[in-house]
Amino acid sequence: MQSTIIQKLLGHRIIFSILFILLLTAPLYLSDFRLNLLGKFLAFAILAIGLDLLWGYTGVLSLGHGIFFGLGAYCMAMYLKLEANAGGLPDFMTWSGMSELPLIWLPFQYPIVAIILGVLFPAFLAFVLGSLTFRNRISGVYFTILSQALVLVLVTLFVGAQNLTGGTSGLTNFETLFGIPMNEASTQTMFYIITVVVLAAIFLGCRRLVNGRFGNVLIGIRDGENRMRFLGYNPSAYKTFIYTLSAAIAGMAGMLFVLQVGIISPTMIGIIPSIEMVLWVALGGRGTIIGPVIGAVLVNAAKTGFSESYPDIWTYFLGLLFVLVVVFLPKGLTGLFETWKARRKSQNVGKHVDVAKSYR
Amino acid sequence: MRKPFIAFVLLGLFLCVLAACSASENAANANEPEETDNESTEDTSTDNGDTIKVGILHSLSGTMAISETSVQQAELLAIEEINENGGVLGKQLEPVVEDGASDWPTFAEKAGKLLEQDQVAAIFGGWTSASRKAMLPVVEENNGLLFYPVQYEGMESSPNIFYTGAAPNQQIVPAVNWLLENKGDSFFLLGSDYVFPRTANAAIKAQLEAKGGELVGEEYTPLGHTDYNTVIAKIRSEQPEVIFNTLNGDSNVAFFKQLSDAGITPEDTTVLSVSVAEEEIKGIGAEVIEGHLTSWNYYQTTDTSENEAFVENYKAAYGDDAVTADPIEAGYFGVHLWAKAVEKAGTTDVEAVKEAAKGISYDAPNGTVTIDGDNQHVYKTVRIGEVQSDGMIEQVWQSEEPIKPDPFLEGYDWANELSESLAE
Amino acid sequence: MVGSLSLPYSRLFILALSIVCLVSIYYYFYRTANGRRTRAVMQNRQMAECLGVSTRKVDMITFAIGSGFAGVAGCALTLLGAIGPTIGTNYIIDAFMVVVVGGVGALFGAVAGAFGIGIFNTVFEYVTSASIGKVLIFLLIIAFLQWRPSGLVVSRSRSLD
Amino acid sequence: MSENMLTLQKVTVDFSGFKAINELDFQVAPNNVHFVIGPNGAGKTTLLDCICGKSRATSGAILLHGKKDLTKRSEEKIVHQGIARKFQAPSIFHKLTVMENLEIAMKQKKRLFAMMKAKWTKTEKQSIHDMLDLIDLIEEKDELAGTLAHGQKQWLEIAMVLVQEPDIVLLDEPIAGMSKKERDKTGELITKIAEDRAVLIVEHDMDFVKSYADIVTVMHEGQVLFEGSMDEVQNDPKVREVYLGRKVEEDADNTGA
Repeated sequence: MQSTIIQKLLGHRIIFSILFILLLTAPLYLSDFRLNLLGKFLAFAILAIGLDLLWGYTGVLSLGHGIFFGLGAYCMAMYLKLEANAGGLPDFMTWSGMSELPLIWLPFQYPIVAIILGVLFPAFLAFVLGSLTFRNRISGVYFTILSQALVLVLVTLFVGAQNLTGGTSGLTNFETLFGIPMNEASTQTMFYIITVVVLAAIFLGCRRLVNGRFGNVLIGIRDGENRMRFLGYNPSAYKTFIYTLSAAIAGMAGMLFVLQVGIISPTMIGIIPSIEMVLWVALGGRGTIIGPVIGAVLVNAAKTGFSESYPDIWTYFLGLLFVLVVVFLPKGLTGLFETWKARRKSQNVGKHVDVAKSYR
Repeated sequence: MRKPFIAFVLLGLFLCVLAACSASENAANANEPEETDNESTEDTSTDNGDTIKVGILHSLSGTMAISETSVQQAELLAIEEINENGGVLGKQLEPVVEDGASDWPTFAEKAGKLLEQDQVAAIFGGWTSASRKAMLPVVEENNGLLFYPVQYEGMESSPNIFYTGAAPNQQIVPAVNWLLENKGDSFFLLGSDYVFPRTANAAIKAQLEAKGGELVGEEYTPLGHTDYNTVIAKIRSEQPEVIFNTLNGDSNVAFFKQLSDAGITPEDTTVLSVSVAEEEIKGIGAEVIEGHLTSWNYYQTTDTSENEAFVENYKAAYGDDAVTADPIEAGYFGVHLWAKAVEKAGTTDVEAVKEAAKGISYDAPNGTVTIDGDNQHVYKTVRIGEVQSDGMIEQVWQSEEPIKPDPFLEGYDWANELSESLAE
Repeated sequence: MVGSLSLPYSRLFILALSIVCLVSIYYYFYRTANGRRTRAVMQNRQMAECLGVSTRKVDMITFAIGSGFAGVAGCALTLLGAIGPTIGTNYIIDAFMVVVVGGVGALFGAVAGAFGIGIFNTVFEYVTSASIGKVLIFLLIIAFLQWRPSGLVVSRSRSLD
Repeated sequence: MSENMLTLQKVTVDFSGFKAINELDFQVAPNNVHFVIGPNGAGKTTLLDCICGKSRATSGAILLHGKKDLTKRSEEKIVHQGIARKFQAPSIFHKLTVMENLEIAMKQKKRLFAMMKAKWTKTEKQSIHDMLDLIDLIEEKDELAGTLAHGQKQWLEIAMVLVQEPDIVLLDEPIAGMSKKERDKTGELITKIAEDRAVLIVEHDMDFVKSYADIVTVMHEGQVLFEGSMDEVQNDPKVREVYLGRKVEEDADNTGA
């Protein structure tokens, strides 16, 4: 029994290592353009892991993760924009009649500060919203709606405060990071490698977190929040923590997104992208860590693939795909794997019982 | 047993997608002569074979699809016309259509795909300023060409973009002057909350101040906003003579309906819109917007022989209900301008085409358009029009000659502050 | 037109339409057998099932009615503004917010919530701008939920989850 | 140690006008199996609810060891004070294995960061193992709890209550839906539990109460009607009138329907 567990772990480890190496060596066999796309998908995958931690494990459905993704992305983009303008005012500020750099932009002159804020800022917002709502036991559909309203409000604010955020156009036209030209193939490859490494780190970190006792507590909260209270847990604290963590992860994903795509705008963080993010997780299979990664990469690859092949009607294909998966694979793609595993196990158990009976 | 089966079909589907992706990948790689590091090899591939690839990049899905699809149609029509007349440099044009999906990062991604993977000779596309700004770094970095067909706020001049829509001095500035002379001098500015209205209004305010107009109110509503009661209440209390409307898209429908419901007629307060053309009027309903004004370079009723042919061809291709409008026309003649420049240059090489395009003219449906070599905008005639009950717009005034484009408003004293702060 | 208050006929019609809808939905929920079944399913699905209520049927009917009323609301909207394929997204959040404020499963709550949000929205919008107005409304709702986490009208139950 | 572990003083629970418990005075003594019986709607479950914090007392005080008032504390704080509750319907975690159910239930630091660092200790493993032995679920320890039989689920939940090592155990109808054999076993389990803690049980099954009760409280309309041994309860005229009288009526209703 013990040896099979070790084998299983080893098996997983080998599969993941192979995947990791495959991803890491992608620059060798993908064109720059495709590599860039893959890098973007992987950034989405990072976000999806965080979202699944929240939804799949803790049972809190957030339809507002676009905002955390966006905050991270904007933090990074603000620094990049300032560096591109070499200390001058970004162009949109001058149109909007600003004469000097607004206070809120000042910290973003320093890349390290920008990167740290890109994680802390979304985390802080999530912490505030989370503690205000979870402490009062606002949960389920109420929380989901609030999270979506948060998106609406912040996007409106981002669009409205054009002099600070660039409005609907968002922030784009970056040149350098730490003085290194961003658009060169070598820099982009580096960003890609960083994305893969961050993805791997977050993947392993989250796996570790959910595979232990802590993960069981999360599942307990998901399946019976009140029951957990009577076991002596404070689900609000756990939920707030996971919400904050997943917002921080989303922020990180946002930063990696901006580095590789070179633009962030409100369309990327609004209601529809936020719902799409949930779809990645649902499609990949929630309640696993690998599921959201698969979901995010596959959905986005399908989106790109369909829209390149059939620019006029690709949305129908994508919609059909979603419907098919929801109807036939309610547990997502990893659910398929689990059904298969369960069937195999039940067969094994069947044999086992037979043997036991024959001894009696 | 059924479910797993269907699941596997699904999986197969997914694998097909992946295969398709990698197949097109391989094909693209095969097209590339060598690694793309070598700049000089890059452009030659577009001249290879019997066709020249051009990219068409508009939103075919999402909120902008309604507007952008017709521009795409006009561009395809122009390509068809060129191909029927023997193509460019003896080669047929092959349009590569991509969907920007009303999402600006997608515009950047697809522009990259068109330039890097399909190696198109030029891209025709975009509608919103945001989409143009998203594509700008991509076309500059890949040294591509973008033809952008919509009127915009100015304050931009990329060496890799040709702007075939109106610059602010070819639409907004003359409209304000005309309104001051003919309709009154108290202005209410109403716009959607994004870059075009805000920038346009900044210029209008400077202009009003210089010309003795009076600003009685300024309101911005979020894109897609549909409840204008509070705004109309403000309008009612301020009693402006003119509302300068820079609302975009659906908001116009709500605004004009509610304005007419509130009993405010064009006689009381005239609304001049700069983002409402024939297509939008169809959606708003001519009865509620009848009598209000618009400012554009082109109307379907514009009286030129080129336009007669254009409207006829457009309707023949896309049905009798189809209407033409300014951005549609700008997209259409953009393709022709590019083709003319390529013929003149004798190659699709970007630098050569840009050089050849300087000062080039084309008899477009709105009259003769000429590319200004300095800023790659075009000389265009300005027209103020009044909406008729049949949804058409009848011209009430036009500039004597095509106006020189001035995206930074450098030729206007009152705009000095604006353009200077940008020059820094 | 009364003073500075103007009520176009289209708005009056919508007002009347919503009152009719409200009355009929009240009648359905509280005065008919089907409505009683629906409320039973809402309060205790399993128990209702045990008592012979076909929950599937109730689900179907309720969903149908809900969709129908959404359709009526859509018709009313044509009198006010633009109709396009994406029209739903503009209203979905507001609609959800009304339910959150009013309390799930409470007719009176929904009406009160709608009025509250509508009035505050208009006031905020008039005083500030449309964008800031939305932000203020959101903050107000968050604050409100601190005071009443389950909305205006709470339906109590003794079940654990 | 004759002092009561838990004292309720004039506790009222008001559900918007309906007083489920009305000025109730009630005590739980240590090392006792204390049954609460009474007709439906007497407030038995509400009594357990307001002790463990699920329902809030509108007025009155609930004192632990004569001093700490529980009425204002959150549910998890009450648990930390040593009060554990088993609910009427088994509410175990179906997606976790038997082992994992006990793992998250057992006494440990349950705060966020402590939990993140938590690792199995030898004593923990041993006590969980003992508990599995006690409830006879050793074989099933790696099965998902959702796959257990009803009786096993009940035991698992009792076990989850016990691994918290509480001073007071609240059980709500622990033998509902069990077979005769399972009932006997549960009874033994309860006797064993009560060796070093107080057990408060709400139960309808009179035979079961008779077999295992140290003390029985009869509730009626939110108040204590009578308290004493089962024999005394059975012979009390007030109880007979309220309880059996009601019962006769109910029987009549049943035959009528």
